[in-house]
Amino acid sequence: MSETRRITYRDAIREALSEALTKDERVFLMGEDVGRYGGAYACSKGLLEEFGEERIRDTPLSESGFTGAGIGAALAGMRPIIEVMTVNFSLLCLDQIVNNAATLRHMSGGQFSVPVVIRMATGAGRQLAAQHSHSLENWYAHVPGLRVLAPATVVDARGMLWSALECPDPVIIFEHAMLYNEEGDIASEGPWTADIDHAAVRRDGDDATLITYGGSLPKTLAAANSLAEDGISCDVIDLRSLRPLDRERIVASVVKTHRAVIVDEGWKTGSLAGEVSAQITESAFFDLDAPVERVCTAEAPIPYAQHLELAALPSEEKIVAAVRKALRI
Amino acid sequence: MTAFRMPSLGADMDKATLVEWLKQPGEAIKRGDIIAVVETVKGAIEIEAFEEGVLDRHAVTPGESVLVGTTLAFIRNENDEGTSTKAVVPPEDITPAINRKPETEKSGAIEMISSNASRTAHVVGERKVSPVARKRAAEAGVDIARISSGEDGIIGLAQVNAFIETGEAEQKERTLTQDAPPKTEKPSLNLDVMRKAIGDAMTKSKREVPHYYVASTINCTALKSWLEVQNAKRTVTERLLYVAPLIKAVARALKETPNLNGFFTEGAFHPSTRIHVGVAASLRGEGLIAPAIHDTDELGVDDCMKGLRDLVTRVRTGRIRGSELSNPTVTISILGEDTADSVTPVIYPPQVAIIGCGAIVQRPWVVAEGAVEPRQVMTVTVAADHRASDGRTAARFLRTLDKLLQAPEAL
Amino acid sequence: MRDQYEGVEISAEHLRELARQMILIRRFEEKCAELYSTEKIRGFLHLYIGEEANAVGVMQALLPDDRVVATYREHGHALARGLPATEVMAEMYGKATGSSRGRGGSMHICSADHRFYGGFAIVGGGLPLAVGLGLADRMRGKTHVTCCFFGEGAAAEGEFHEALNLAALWRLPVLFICENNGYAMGTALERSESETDIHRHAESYNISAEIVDGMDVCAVEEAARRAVSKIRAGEGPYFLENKTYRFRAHSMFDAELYRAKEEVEEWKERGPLVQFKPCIIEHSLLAESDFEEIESDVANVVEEAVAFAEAAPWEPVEDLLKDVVTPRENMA
Amino acid sequence: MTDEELKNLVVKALFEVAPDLEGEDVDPDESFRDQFEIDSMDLLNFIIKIHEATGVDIPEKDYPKLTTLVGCVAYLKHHRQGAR
Repeated sequence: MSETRRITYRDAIREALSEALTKDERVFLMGEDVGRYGGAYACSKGLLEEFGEERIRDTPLSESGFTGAGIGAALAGMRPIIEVMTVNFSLLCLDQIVNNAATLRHMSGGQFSVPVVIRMATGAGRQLAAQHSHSLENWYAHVPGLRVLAPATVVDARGMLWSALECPDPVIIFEHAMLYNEEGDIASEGPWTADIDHAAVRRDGDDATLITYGGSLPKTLAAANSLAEDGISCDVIDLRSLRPLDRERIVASVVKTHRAVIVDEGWKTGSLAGEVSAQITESAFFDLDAPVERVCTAEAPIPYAQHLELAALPSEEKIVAAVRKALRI
Repeated sequence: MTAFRMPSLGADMDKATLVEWLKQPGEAIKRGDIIAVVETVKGAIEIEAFEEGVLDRHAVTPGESVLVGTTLAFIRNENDEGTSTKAVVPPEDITPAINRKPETEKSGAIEMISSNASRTAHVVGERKVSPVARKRAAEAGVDIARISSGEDGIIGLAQVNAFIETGEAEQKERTLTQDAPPKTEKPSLNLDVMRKAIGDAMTKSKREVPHYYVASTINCTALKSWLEVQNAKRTVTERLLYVAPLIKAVARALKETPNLNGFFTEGAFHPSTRIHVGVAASLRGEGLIAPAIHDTDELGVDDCMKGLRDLVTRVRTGRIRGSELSNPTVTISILGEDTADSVTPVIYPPQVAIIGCGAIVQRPWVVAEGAVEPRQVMTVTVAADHRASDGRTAARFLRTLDKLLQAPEAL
Repeated sequence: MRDQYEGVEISAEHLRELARQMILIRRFEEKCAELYSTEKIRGFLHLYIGEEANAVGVMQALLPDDRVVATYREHGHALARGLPATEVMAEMYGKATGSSRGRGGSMHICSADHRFYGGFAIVGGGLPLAVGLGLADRMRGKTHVTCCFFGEGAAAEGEFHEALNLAALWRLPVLFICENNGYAMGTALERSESETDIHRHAESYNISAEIVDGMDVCAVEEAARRAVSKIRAGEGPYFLENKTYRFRAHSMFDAELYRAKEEVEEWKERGPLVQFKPCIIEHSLLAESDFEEIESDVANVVEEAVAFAEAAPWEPVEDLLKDVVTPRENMA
Repeated sequence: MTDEELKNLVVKALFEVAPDLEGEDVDPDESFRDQFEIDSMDLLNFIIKIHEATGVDIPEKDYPKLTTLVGCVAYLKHHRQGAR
């Protein structure tokens, strides 16, 4: 990588969209307010002018309708990118995603494939209260037939979209709302594809393995930095793909460090953190030196008041405490 | 946050059953506060805290039998405040006890003892060992049972590695093989268990500690007269027994002969700068315990008396504190009136000396110019550990004691 | 039956084909009911008997490149679309040579070759998908029509309304066929819809709509041809409400407590074959012997389908996870 | 205070000092020391209890009179009257 430039996560998504629309005429973007408004999170700002109404398609507020339409269009050979404004609204199109997109390939005996990409914002942290703060990545990661991605860095945000579009199966991309303003360096010149099959090791360490994804990565790295000041070194694994999970990389790290702490903004019960923990127990039990720790969101709807919201969510302090507990110090 | 652990109250204590919590979560804890009552083979013992803080949560519930070193509770210290430990460490994550006793089971002495006895094996079997620690130990050919747990009662990788690295392995192995007494513990009465515990400790002492004995008969007439005069002046509650000035005198004499006061551990004698005289108290046919009067040498005779009375009262009611049992630096065994002329006691390891006092009896005594007169006398026998001292030390101690007892008013 | 049908070829050959398809569906499904009773077929089995004229009539208007989205009551649509009876029957059996390799069963008959996207078993779930198929064709400038079948029960689902709105808004080439058989499973139309004229929903979304006699195969074909030609001309979606009736229970395990036997008997008198056959014979287009021939041919086809299904292999269990997602190593 | 009441008082004091004896039959004529291995500290505590319960001041020289139940009752009866 010779030269780099600094952009935001939001710009990375926009660049990726623009690139995809330019490279492949089968690609189009469809969703609520993606056109004239420029996207609820401004990820598609300016694209309407560049690509026109047909390919930057504003939709009515009918999540099931336009998501199903995207699935249908993919079935017919297009490469639609569906933007569901947030994961909260995606519950209205669960039927289309779970009953149709995820099943068609297998249910048809391999005759059909659904190369649709569905992007949605996820997560809490902006005092949007209970109905706009869900982290339900685990619901989708539960479903065979889907691929679920969570870009946590600007580089991944820039690269994952194209990699997802190249995949012949339905791909759900979760963009944590708190990441859009994050800045990062990316290569000045492409190609900007990202590995969507493997977890990434964001930091190397020997004392404990921190496993996280998406919006919890910055908190987890901050915790690892603070622990490093006390001489505790942590592996930080960014899952990147929530389905399938990169069991191999998780296990390799735990075998090295003997302790695992999973940071997941979902509620603990039935969480992805629970799945990761189970995989560790299945594949690295005899290498564990402490019970697997989970730092998750408190089991309550996300409250509005800032102090309550912060108390509900994983934090650097909670992650540090969990690591210390796993290390028995 | 610190872990409050099941203390080791004696060389022969490996586990105990929690009887009752005297401090509840949220209560402030001062150094020396009694936190809980535990049932040992020697009866109920009050255990105390050695630090300041707030009791955060219990980790063991009454009825549970746990190994020495198991975390019983967590104490939140001042520097914990601010970090929201409560949110981070959910209460269900507390270290569970090794052995859970059905709640319906009463902790009556007989039931307690019999269930304890039958449980010993799996208490040991259920020690908490992390999977990787178990694997590492197996790879190194180390028996996990020989490894001490960490402060939280868990054997982790760190404990196994430390064990392997320090070569502690071989050492422990030797001790263990020598140590293993025939374990024929079977359900029985408290009495028998107590007797067995004493037996085990004394057998070990006799086998391992090279005892020597030195004795003197001391004229106690001055002591008795002084007491008589004192007590005549005092109200019933303030009266003294001769044991009080005697213990005080012993403590002062020990100050002159430090090689009789301390512990023989890890292959070396470690004299103690403080003097905690353990007073052997009989449990009316059920055995003997020797709780300490702390810093005996610094107490006045009246304080010694008060301490003694308090101690005996609590021995009778089964409320002895852990530290009182665990840290005497020397022991005194006083036979008392109408018993026997002398006693040759056995050292209670890791202490290095025990002082046996016979009854004060009237005997012919050679006074000045060779005349013989009746006098109140007492035979004092010192049993001491030859690894820490020799006969001359004990003889010097007895001479000093004699001198002190001739001037009881100065004690 | 009327005498004249605009755009429908009233030739002996064509009428014979319509008759053959309807009789095939009828006999095929009667055989399915029998095989279900002997446990050769399991799961849900929703029979189309009584509604044959709808699938057969509509399919006449479609070209091979057009697309079909159906419901869980789709054996008739599959057969009318030209899927081999052998593969459909093997799918009923759950065999590897079934149209969906045995993974779909009765409710999910699929064929990419026939652009038959399958039975969708969530009521209303197929409609948005059909909109998307239409959208793709529109965006690529194709003149294909996507034909979407559903029952009147779907009109109570949100997806029905979302799909009609989108199709109309974007003027998509989708033919919506509402097979109104009067019952959403066991709930009568009047008991589930505030607006019992389903086509009026379509009108409210500015979609051209008409009511069709779903028991008259030629009437259905006529309406479908009219609709398809408008759609191909770029006039946007079209909606047909076909009044029809199912003669058998909703699925095999159904006591039919919700409707009177007399009502069923009344509808049977208007059955698609009951009307069709005497009318054609009367007009001397086909003779009784033609129908005997058709019956005999169809019996052979059904027998062959059963034999094929019986003899077909099971998909190996090792392939259970095949085609859940595309294996990544296959990706360039 | 009747003899019976005094007897109960004495036994109660004894059991308070030595709770492990609670419920034992007390032989009225045999010394506590011989019956129950009461030592001098127990005896002292016992006398303090008697003193606290009755207000009777007991000089050390009288201790030997208080080593049996009968002795205690007689002593207290006499000295309580004297105290009035």
